[in-house]
Amino acid sequence: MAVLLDEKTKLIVQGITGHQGQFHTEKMLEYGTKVVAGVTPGKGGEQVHGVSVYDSCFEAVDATGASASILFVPAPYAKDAAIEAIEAGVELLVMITERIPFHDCLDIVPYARAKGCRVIGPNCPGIVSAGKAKAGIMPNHIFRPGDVGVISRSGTLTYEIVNAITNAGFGETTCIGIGGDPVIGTSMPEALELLAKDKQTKRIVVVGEIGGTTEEETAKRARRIRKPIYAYVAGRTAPPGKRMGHAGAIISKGMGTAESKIKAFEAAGVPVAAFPTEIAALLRGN
Amino acid sequence: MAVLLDEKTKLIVQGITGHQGQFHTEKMLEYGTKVVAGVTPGKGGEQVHGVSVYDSCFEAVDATGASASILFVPAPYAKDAAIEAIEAGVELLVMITERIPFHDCLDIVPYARAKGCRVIGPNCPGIVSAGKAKAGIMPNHIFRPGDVGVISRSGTLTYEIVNAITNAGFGETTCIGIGGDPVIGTSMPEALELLAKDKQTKRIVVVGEIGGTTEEETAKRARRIRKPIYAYVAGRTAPPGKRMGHAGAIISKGMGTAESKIKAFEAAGVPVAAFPTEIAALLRGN
Amino acid sequence: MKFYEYKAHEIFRKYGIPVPRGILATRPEEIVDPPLPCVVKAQVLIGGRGKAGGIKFAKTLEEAREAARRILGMTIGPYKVRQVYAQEMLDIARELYFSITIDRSARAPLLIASAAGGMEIESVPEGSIFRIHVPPLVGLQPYILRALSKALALPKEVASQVSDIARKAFALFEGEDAELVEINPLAVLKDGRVVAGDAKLIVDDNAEYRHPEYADLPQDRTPLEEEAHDKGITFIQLDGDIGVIANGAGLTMATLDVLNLKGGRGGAFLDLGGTDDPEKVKQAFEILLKAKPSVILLNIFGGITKADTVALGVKQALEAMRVNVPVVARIKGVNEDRAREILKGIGYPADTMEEAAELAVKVQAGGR
Amino acid sequence: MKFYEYKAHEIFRKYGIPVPRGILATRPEEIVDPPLPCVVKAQVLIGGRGKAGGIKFAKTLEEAREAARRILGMTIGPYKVRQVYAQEMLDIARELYFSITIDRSARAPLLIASAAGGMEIESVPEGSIFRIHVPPLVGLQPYILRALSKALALPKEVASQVSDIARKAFALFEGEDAELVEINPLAVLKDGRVVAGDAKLIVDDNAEYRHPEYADLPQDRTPLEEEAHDKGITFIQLDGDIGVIANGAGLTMATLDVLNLKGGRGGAFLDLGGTDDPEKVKQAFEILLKAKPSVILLNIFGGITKADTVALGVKQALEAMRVNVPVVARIKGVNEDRAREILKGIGYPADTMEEAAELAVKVQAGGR
Repeated sequence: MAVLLDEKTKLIVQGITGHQGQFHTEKMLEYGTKVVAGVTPGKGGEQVHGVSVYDSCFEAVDATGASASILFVPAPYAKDAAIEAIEAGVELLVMITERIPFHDCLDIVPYARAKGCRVIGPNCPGIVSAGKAKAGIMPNHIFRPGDVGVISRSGTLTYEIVNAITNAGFGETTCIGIGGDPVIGTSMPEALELLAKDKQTKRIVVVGEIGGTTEEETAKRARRIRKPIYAYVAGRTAPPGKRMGHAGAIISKGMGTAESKIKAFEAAGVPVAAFPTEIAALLRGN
Repeated sequence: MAVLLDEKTKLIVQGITGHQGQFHTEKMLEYGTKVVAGVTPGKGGEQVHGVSVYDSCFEAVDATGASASILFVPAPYAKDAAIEAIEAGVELLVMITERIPFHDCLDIVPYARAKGCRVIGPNCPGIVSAGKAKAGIMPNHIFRPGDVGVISRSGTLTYEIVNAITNAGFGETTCIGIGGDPVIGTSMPEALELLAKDKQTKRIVVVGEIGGTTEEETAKRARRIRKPIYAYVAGRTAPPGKRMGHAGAIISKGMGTAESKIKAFEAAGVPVAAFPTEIAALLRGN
Repeated sequence: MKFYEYKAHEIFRKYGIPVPRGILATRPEEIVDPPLPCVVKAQVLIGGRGKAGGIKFAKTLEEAREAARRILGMTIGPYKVRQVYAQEMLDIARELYFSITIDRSARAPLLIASAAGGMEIESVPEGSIFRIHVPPLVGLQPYILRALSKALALPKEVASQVSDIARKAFALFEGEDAELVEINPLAVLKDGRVVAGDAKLIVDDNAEYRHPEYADLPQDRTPLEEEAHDKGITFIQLDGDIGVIANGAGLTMATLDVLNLKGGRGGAFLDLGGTDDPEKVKQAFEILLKAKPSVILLNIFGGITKADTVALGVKQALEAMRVNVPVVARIKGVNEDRAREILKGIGYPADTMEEAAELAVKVQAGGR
Repeated sequence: MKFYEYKAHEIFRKYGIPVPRGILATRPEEIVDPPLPCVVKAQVLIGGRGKAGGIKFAKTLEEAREAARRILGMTIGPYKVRQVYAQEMLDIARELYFSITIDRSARAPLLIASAAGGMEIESVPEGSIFRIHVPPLVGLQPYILRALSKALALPKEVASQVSDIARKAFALFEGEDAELVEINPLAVLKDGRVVAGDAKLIVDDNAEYRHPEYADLPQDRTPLEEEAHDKGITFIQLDGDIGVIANGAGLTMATLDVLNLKGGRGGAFLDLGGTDDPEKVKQAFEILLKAKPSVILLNIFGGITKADTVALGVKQALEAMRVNVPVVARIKGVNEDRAREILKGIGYPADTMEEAAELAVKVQAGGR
């Protein structure tokens, strides 16, 4: 079992003919993902790595019965593409695109929810169900099927941590990169609930960072979950008031400090790793 | 059993201090409905027939735990009141108000759906679960508990038909006045599904009228339902192109004729009464 | 609310949608410096004016005035033509169809387009009609316009103009509380421009309070219907001789149906609505009386309405108008006995609506 | 994006929100006919200017110019004051607080108000803060404004003005892609008018493409940060002496954390992002070098990024800048062996980020 995505999920790639779209379509195919169609307006009829390109999501979904979409469309066009995918009936929408104005996400995310479509991201590395399928941009080789579920607000830091988990001899069920923006489709506590319900997932690793209060909310939720949970929080030495790359990663007005998050996790019985690789040691301890 | 509403449902009345609000609050209380609060901005603290009035839905819901609301607010303020009720968390919103611009309903209805709130109406007589509770303006004395579910786009015509059913010795489970406007919260086929699932409802009476295609869609749905269904359609002698009072009741461009609706019902095995009171004879026949 | 063609064009122009230039005239001499050649069109609120001779072409000012002279005063359907619109003749290369309306089942605006324009959309084969919903809550997105352009196989320059017009038409649809925005033909001119060849607009009556500027626009109502409308009463004039008055749209329609099925002919249709005010009943009844029915069929299922109040209003109206029309009355509701008492001598009482309808037919035929 | 006070006021004015009159000046003589009495305020993008002496009162033109003379050129935090704003002094009866921001958990705009205004909202007791969400998809409804007025116990005339300002502020929040619209104090004047005493605005950087007019507004960045920003690179100058460069916001923060935990002091923070272009790596590296770190800690978890591309960019930058800063490099990714080869002689290779951090500290201390 896995959450959100597995080897049967039929995926379309929006923005498939772009640089990123092409590159990651190949990698997703290599990982075994059922990439059944691509979408780029005006490029219908082309092929990308053997995948047929359509002019619209409607055509792509009609032709293939796809139920999921991954979005590489540039930020100014992302809202249009997202609403199109939702209207075309996809149930899972993974938004890789970064730098989408959050006011657009204030439309996309509630609308998706209204229509029963789950959004992951934006500004995220996507999802990998280890050994099954990938809807994302994470490197293929770092994953190995196992029983650890991973949730992260970050991109490369996730790779670092997954790599550490795998190198330590463990493996993953599903790794969910929820994204670093202020308004995202699936929050950290929501992702936690998903993995908590997954039978194959025996323990969960949560990678947080400064900014917002989602880690604190996650810690609260963690109290009611009977699986071991481990956390890492990036930014404990970041200067307050500075935007650390992610629009989300900012300590302002005393909110969202690493201290507060670490305290919340520890109070909820969630051990927090001091260094990213320490996650492996924590897993070993159990 | 009953659908949507029963003797335990806690109801608030929006616009309780108005003429209609006051009058029908009394009638609903007489029918045994748990009217737990009223809302009129600026009149918080007053009482109407022993029911406490609050300034906002939030206060009313917080104070009473109400899960349903009935709305008597004049059309220009109805959207505001509806969104407030939805945000305050009610799960059932009965909109009695007539003459609401349908563009407002294009916001209210999808938003309510997004938030998991069921809307009945607008421009409707409301709901009665016979012998249990009323969220509406239908006359109390015409109902008697029984096994007939009733769905109607009309107001007084519904009373006529319910009266005929009751006088013939039958009784009702829940009578749903879905409303006569082009954009309504619960369509006729959706109401049919609700009653089809209700164990106590053994047969269903559907009261349609000219305009739109909801009766045709209902007929299609009726084919899959194993309970006897009977129909009446008003407007078979109405002149085309004229608006017959209800914004919905118009035959335009050959669409929405009574003939088409009657044909659809009969093709689906749903007997259609020629006169309103004939419904009773049809029920007796089974 | 419906709009005369010239008025609809004016509103389309306000939203930046290109429409042909034109001049409105109530007398031929008012046509000065018209765009030439031009089409002179009768301004009426019903279709079929072409067949009735209400559309004429003109190459010169004199021809335009002559056309106006022949059209003004003409009768089309029930209407006398009081205004003509002399409109620029377009040099059309291709005619498309475009409209926005609502889909009741989907609870969403529905955009309809076709590469086959210029004719009634009902006569366009289903296969060449493109339909797409505008998602409510988030509005018109570019993918909708791309899909439209593709479905109609529009060349790039046409597609961008059509998309722009569609965007503006949707803004109009929302901004003006429209029920229907229809552009037919959406004309591609020989010079490449795309223009709304004809523009039709229907606005939700219920939204009138948001658009007070539309309140006084003439509608396709008879004078009596207009009077009723001003008083907030739903009243429709029909051909028959038995006036039908009831409360509630559904019940009124059902009463008309029963009457017609019983062999009567409904002559007017009046919905009292949920009123309980004898003054309003009186007003409504007076309007019905002005339509000179030979018999009146009154059907009130009161429920909450007080039957005696209604009866009182009826009695007062008959007295005030000094007329003596037989009233077949079936009144159910609170105090229905008192109602019978009040109508004694005026009305023929009935117990059910079927009985009432039969009685009305009999009375009309002089049977009682 | 942040806005100078005078600029924020300008935008508030555009949305019809009443703000005090004022004059912007870069030299004292530019203050001509100021609203008197007035407050002369330093225009800087950080708080605390009052304590720093950047706000002075003036009753006459001469006093205003004198105040400007003393404030201009002053240093507040890291910034030199280049502009002052001479603003009408308000005759305030009562100070409220009002702001709109987003609630990340609720994915909705959050409206915050308090009857206790004029101070930082953080110092207002929780019990006197009113919070309400604006439902996304349907926007600001009147019930929200009623609830606000009631929570703040505003008298009727004040309530209607506050509601009007709130509506306009929400239009601004949406129209300008704002992250924060803050009015503090929202001043009730002695004459009964309600005015935005001070207006703060932060706009989403990601929405810059929709607001090209904001592109050139000065921000609170050092010149080097500004240069990086123009090149689309996230770069932040810190106090320490070890430059940190990594790819991805999370990993860069984690690297800085590990370095600091291992006893080092991060001196600058550069996020390479997802780039795979050696030219962009070179540009980024050059900016880092300009900050003159004594050691550079490079941590790339490539995954998909090619390690040799990054190494090449680093090498080219060092050569172009002709500097010889030790680089502790930990590069994971495709072709990592080739990367080691390229950096031979320049860098100190490391295998894990912990190891790299320790090594950087050692190198900085002269240990290697």
